[in-house]
Amino acid sequence: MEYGLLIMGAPYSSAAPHSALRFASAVLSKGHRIAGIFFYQDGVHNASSLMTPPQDELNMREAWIELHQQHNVALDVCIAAALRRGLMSELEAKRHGLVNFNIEAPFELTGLGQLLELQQRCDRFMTFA
Amino acid sequence: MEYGLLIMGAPYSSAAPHSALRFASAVLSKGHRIAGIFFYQDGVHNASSLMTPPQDELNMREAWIELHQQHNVALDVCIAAALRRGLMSELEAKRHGLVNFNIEAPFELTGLGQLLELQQRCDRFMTFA
Amino acid sequence: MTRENERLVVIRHAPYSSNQLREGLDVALVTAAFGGSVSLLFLGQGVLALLKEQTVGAPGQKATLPTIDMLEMYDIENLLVPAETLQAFNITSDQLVEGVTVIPTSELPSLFQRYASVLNF
Amino acid sequence: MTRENERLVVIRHAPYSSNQLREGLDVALVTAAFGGSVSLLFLGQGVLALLKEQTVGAPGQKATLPTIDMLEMYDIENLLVPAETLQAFNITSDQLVEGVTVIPTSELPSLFQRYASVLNF
Amino acid sequence: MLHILNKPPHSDAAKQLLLALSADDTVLLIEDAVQAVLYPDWQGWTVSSAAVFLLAEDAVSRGVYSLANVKGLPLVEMDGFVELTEQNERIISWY
Amino acid sequence: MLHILNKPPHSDAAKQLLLALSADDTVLLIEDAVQAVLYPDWQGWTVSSAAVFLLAEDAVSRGVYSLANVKGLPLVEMDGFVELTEQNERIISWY
Repeated sequence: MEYGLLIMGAPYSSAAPHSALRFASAVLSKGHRIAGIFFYQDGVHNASSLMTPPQDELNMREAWIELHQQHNVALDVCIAAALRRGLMSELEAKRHGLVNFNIEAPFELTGLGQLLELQQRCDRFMTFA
Repeated sequence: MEYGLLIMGAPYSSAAPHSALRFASAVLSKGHRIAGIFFYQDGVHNASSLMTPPQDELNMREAWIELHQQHNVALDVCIAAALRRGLMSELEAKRHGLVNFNIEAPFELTGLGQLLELQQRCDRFMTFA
Repeated sequence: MTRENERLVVIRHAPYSSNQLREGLDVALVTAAFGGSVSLLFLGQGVLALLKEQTVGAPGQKATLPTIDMLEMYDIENLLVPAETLQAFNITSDQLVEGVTVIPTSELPSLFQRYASVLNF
Repeated sequence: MTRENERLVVIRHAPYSSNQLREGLDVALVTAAFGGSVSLLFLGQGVLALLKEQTVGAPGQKATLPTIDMLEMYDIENLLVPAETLQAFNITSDQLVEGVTVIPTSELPSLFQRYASVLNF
Repeated sequence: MLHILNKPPHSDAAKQLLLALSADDTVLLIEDAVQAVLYPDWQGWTVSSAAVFLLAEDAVSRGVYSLANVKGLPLVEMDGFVELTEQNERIISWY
Repeated sequence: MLHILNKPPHSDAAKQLLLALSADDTVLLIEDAVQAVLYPDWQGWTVSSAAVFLLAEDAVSRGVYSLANVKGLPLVEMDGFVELTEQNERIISWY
């Protein structure tokens, strides 16, 4: 089956990303596919390339990237929720006259339409918040 | 009197920064001083120089900087809470082999000792979370 | 009990205290903008978004009420509140904005069964 | 009712579900590391940090119990829980880690009056 | 002592505040705590002789200001908030 | 329909879930919701004929696993969580 996930909690502040990651691994190892993960609300912080947890804690961003690399899972980040919270790609940074940025591929900034499309396309759609 | 504030909520996700900012303005206009503001837990997001809210919403980081410039309020950010959540200064970025950064002066990364010191030094110490 | 080809967006958080309410409403607005049909259900703290006496918040705080007023322009006319929520908050329906439908609490289970897509905010 | 030159750190959030508990304990540990005297009060959800059967969480999730065990090394020996919290959670004191003092709920107001510095997490 | 509550009147935070309250303490309700206006029988209005105030601008933004006025509940402006902190050496936030 | 609850059993989210529950729905308790093990009289255990499961690894990390076992409550591993989502076309999270 095709799964889609909506994640709305930030790493280190919410258990939602941890639960979602564990669930995603279990889904994939049962032979299902994950079409995409959409990061919304405080979930956009999962994409921060400046996230630097202590050595004995999981780097959540790296875990998502591994999921993308091994299973081709799309990692979409809501652009409006991201900009407000201080997360932007190089392109958006330029557009706003900023030098620094903290969203990089495979994370993609996108609109809410992508979330609706993901929900419609998947056999199963789940929220972790 | 000398006030110290502890802020533990993120802008746009919590009302705490708004309440703290309004309170700070009122305190200052009554002739008191604010010795320092300490940003901890999700409050560290207040310092993000990449924060880009829509035009009709307050840019909370700029509001804190204005407070600093006009009233010499120290803006301290807990370094451990910040790094974990993807907030770092140029110095910390270099230390971690990263190019980008999103904490700049007048915000300063510092340790929890600074929080304890602030609480002891002030006549009034308040938490907004 | 047919599954309507409609989205149900559930609003469960209060205005101002977080962005959850606003970003939930945004999903409803985008659904409508893409031509989809959407109903809004207000549960618990979410009902506070419907109090008609709300005004703009403190300086720099964006109010919720203008977004609620905007729903009609997007043809989102199905604003539902269960009677239980009003009772729990001691709110009467005349304290709410125009166009809210109070539904019997006992209809909530069938309401959730009826929609193909439900998003809880 | 003297105001002890001590800090009271109040832990009110559950382990794992947020970082609030961990970052609250960090403040207690740093207070002690700087030579200050600190007491910990566990209220509501915070009491769950004291359940002795807690183990490490899912892969990558850091457990809270090792930090609780560390408190003693920092000479933080005053771990307080009001009886009301235990009752509310149906928890008995033998389910908790060693060294917790159960205090009568009626003593909470005077406890808060006693400390010069209180930090609520 | 001044207690500041910013969560709804039936939240865990509110219950904990009520357990910690001394008779001569003061309580200020801000943000979501102004919902207490909707509950005439909220324990905080009666549990002790503590004075309970509401932050006016939060009552306004959340649509309960006129109800608070009708009920004669004590509202303070932001200046009054500052005065409460001047009068109380120690301030505890419940969130 | 599968309902996933991750907040404590007396939270607003839990109350809302119980109002929305149909008799043949399934409930999975994860994260903070595993605290329901501590409350034998929680409404969720009795309110309908809905099946209620606990996520084992969250019960373990939060120290209520052995109690859940003693009480004979239905625990599922992460594989079982996936199976519940296979069996239910629609999944609603309460948080």
